[in-house]
Amino acid sequence: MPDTESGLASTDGVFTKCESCGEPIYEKDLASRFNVCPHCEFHYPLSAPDRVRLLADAGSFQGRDDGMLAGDPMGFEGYEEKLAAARKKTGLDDAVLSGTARIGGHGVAIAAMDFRFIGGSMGSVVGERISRTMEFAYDEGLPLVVVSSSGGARMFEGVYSLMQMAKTSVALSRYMSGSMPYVSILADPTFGGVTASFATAADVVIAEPKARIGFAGARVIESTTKERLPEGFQTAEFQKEHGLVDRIVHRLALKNDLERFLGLLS
Amino acid sequence: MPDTESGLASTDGVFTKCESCGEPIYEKDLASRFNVCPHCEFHYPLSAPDRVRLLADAGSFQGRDDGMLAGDPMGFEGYEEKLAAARKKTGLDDAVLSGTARIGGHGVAIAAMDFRFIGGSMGSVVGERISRTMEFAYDEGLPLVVVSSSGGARMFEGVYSLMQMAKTSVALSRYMSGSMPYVSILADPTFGGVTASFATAADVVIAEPKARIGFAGARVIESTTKERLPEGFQTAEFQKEHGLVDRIVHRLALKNDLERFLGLLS
Amino acid sequence: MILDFEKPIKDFEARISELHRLAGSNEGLQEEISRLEAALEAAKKRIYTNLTPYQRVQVARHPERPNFRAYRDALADDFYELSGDRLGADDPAVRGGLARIGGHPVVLLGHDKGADVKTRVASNFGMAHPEGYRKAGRLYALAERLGVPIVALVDTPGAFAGRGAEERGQAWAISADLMELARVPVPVVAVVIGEGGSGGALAMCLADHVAMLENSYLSVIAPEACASIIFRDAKRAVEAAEAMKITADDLLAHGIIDEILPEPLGGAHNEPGAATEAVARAVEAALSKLSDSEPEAIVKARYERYRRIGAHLSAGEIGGAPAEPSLGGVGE
Amino acid sequence: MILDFEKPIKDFEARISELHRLAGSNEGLQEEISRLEAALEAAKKRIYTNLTPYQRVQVARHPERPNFRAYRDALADDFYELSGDRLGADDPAVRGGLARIGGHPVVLLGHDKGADVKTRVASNFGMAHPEGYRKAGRLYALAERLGVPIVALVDTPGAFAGRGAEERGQAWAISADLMELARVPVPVVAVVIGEGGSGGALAMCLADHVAMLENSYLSVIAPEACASIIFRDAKRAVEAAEAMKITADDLLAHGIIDEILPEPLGGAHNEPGAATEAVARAVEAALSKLSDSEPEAIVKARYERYRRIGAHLSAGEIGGAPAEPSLGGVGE
Ligand SMILES: [Zn+2]
Ligand SMILES: [Zn+2]
Repeated sequence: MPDTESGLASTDGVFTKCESCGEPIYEKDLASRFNVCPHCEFHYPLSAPDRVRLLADAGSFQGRDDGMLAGDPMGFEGYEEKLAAARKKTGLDDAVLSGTARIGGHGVAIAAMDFRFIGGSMGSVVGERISRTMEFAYDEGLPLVVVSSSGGARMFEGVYSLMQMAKTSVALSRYMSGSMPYVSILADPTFGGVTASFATAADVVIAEPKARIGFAGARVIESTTKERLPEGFQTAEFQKEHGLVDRIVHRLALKNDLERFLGLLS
Repeated sequence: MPDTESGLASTDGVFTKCESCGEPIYEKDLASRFNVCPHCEFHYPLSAPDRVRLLADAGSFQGRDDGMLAGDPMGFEGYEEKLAAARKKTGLDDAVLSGTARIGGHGVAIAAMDFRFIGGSMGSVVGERISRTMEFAYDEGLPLVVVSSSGGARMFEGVYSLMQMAKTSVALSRYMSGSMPYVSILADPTFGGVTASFATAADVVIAEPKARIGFAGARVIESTTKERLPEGFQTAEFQKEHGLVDRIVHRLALKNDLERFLGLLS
Repeated sequence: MILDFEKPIKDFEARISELHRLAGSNEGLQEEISRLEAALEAAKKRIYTNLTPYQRVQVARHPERPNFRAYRDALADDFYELSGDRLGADDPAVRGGLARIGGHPVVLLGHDKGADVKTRVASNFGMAHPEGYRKAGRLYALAERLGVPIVALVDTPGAFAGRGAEERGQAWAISADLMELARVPVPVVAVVIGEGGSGGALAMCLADHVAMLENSYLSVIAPEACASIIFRDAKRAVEAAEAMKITADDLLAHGIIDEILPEPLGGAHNEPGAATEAVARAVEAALSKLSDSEPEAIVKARYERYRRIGAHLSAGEIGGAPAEPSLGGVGE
Repeated sequence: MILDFEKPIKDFEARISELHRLAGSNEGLQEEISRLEAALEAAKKRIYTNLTPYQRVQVARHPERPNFRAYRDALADDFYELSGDRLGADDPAVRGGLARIGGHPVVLLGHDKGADVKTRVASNFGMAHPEGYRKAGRLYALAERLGVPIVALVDTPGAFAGRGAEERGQAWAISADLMELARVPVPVVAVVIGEGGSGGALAMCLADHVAMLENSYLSVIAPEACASIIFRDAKRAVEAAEAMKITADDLLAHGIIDEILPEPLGGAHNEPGAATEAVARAVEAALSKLSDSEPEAIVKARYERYRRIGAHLSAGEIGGAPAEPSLGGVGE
């Protein structure tokens, strides 16, 4: 089990080794660069709290709907234990943080997913908090920023997880009937029900470099179709080339990019 | 110069020879089948008056905007002569007939283009009469049926011909803000500015069998790109396979097809 | 094709048929036939009223189960088919057009799994490509323009795990359908007639009235895939089907669907006419009910319907949380 | 690249430059240089104020003419580029995004012909594929959603005569853009900065304010193609360009455009800064003027603007038709 937030194993509590370029990284450097390798710029996973720290003006984030916990509507074998372990590991209630913040002085409603929490899967809590964020943004006339990172639906919640696609879609549809902008940021990996609902129906879709984005994962496709997939398949760069992603933005430039966008419209 | 309406040369004033299957056709048979070969079902061009006869309930057609003639806004060499010859040949004012009719008892606004008139090219008269038909249909709450057959823009009218695309688009856009249906019927050939404006922006796009439909013609494409085009390129069947045409309907089944459609919505 | 659990039924049927052949006017055999017929009915009833969730999945997938075409013919007085996404392709996995159902003009669409080997392959076994979702989206927009209700017949194993489908943005296409269904100001009626697999199904059943045939299913993922991911053993699909609560009964109990349409004993494939008739009646009733409402009211009710689905415990509910979690907003 | 009619200018420039090299402090040569400089200015003026329509076409096509990127940089305080049609491709022949122009947030887009061999080929010399038109359409919809004006910079030889463009429905894509521009309830400002070829150009300039640079053109078909179809001789393009009335002067006279933006003597490619500055000022002024109007009023005015363009003689006008045909509805 990885013992650093980036997912990399610590070698000695001080240094770790980059899985992408093989270079040793001083762990504090990695943390201060929001889990981007200082040698090869590879983007490791970023927790939801760190994502908020990355994007929000210092001290501006105010959480909303904290304390909401997943039920176990199907009584699914092992789900309670999974939830307990994920809560312990991440210190979060579920795979999303949400609230309001300022970005370069611009007030926004923001939600950020956390891949460490059961693979960022979308169950009732993710669906509900994302929807409430959209409703709040609509009611208050705020721009909406959602950072996704998800393996897809949370199967443990059965049809409830499928229905979160419908729930977030109706909430987003109402939000889009207003005139405030919605920016969706896709971090590695974003798949399944999240990609097929709120994460792609945005005015602007930004992806982090090399983030894998799609509906079905590459392994599933290869085993289903017996086809060899091309180099770089489903990376952010691939999806941009296919007209599905607007911009690829380095994590450390992301806040500035959002400030530019919000500034243009204000 | 062809001396029958179908474009086929008469051999002796009684019989003609099908260019598609080579069989001799009794000319009266061809006329009674609205220029569809009785042997191979090839669809020869149909004049606008015959098109109206084909589709409208007997005696129901009432022309509108007859007597509108093309100006020569560019003073284009030879245009006046071309117009005079086309008027003489077809007995029409320009490349379109328009008015109201009943189809299976359903009142509609209808316009039909005539390829014999300078290749069914769209100049100011075509643009104006099509637009007036749309406006009338919008005002009266009538379904709209337009039959296109056109080589494209009427270059003799310079930028006016280009602007007929804009004119018919604003008229159609207003029509489409209502809730009455618009059916576009594409006959061989339909190209250029007509395809790129009102002829394709319909609720239902019907094409006659084997009608050639596109923006640029096959010859132009081959000479531009030096590429061999596949068999059947730009035929109605090809365009249906490419998701651009809804239905392919035999000319002799067209009236019935429209009646079904109009009946469904009434 | 005979499913495992259908064996006893098929055996009775075979024996009855054999006795008929031998019987002639032999009265002794007539008695035996009657006895077997009663046993057959009892077996049918016993088996088909006690199907496990996974057995229902098998019935939903039965190759002889009536497909889109059968329901279309039963539902629509006339069906005026439309083709294509208007972008460059026509996906035969999704069919649709204008139709008249019980006097209502509607846009009718659905997944078409095909009817024989050739059409099954052409329609990718009912798994739409992005072009199919975009064709559906075009039909939703048409329904809005003409102001007619949408009737969708859902029957898909799910979205397709294929290279081209990803390259052409199937997630984007499904998302666009969901956004369109969320706002389209006309009544939307959906019936799951067979398989209701994942986002591919949802792109046609975010609706104002959702009915399911008794032996259809609606699931976030195929039971086999769920088992292989969660139990790391695809063979535990039976358990996964059970655990995910994917049957019409479960979904009605959880307030996700509105109605279960009974199938004839032995499943829709044993008596297609009864199944298509049940669907036709249900769709007509739903259309009649919804046709009284204003568009704004319909969209608002649809919003509320989906907005409330979730099994979460809000902060306030947690302190003295009951043993049975109160499923936030579900039911009512 | 030096155009034929630019030769005298280039000759003067070469001789002046040669004399400068020889001159040093030789005062006799200084006089000769001054004489030549005056002659150069006179030649520039003579040539560039008397360009034939076809010569203007050549200037509009000049490879060094400032392109989308140059105008974008001059116009926009910031340009936040967006990519793709959201359907499966991104066409580099059409670029667009959000920008701020003179304090107005806008959607800015245009044809990008590229800047060197590689980018010129990638952008198909400014001829969009269907994906480019659909990218434009997506940007129009975005402008509507955000309630910001659209600014379009037109510079395309026209739609592309290619197999793929036809297979993927370029006519349908252009038509969809026209329909979208016809109804989009935000101000639309278009500037033809170079070539305005056929429907490909129109898909970006059905607008509330249309400006043309002095040496740009707007035509239903390329003069060469017109000549080869009508005169059956592509070499008669000079005549065709003349006959079709495609210059900014002609179009202003016919009431098709609103404004001609002067270029520096010698054309925009000889002094790009002056041309981009002129465009920036014109766009800002148009945005300021249009920003006062209500969306409904803008769409209505746009309707009337295009609805009246035509050179037809109505039945009533024909009886005693004047020698000069009254151009039905044009102008007033
Ligand atoms: Zn590295
Ligand atoms: Zn024949």
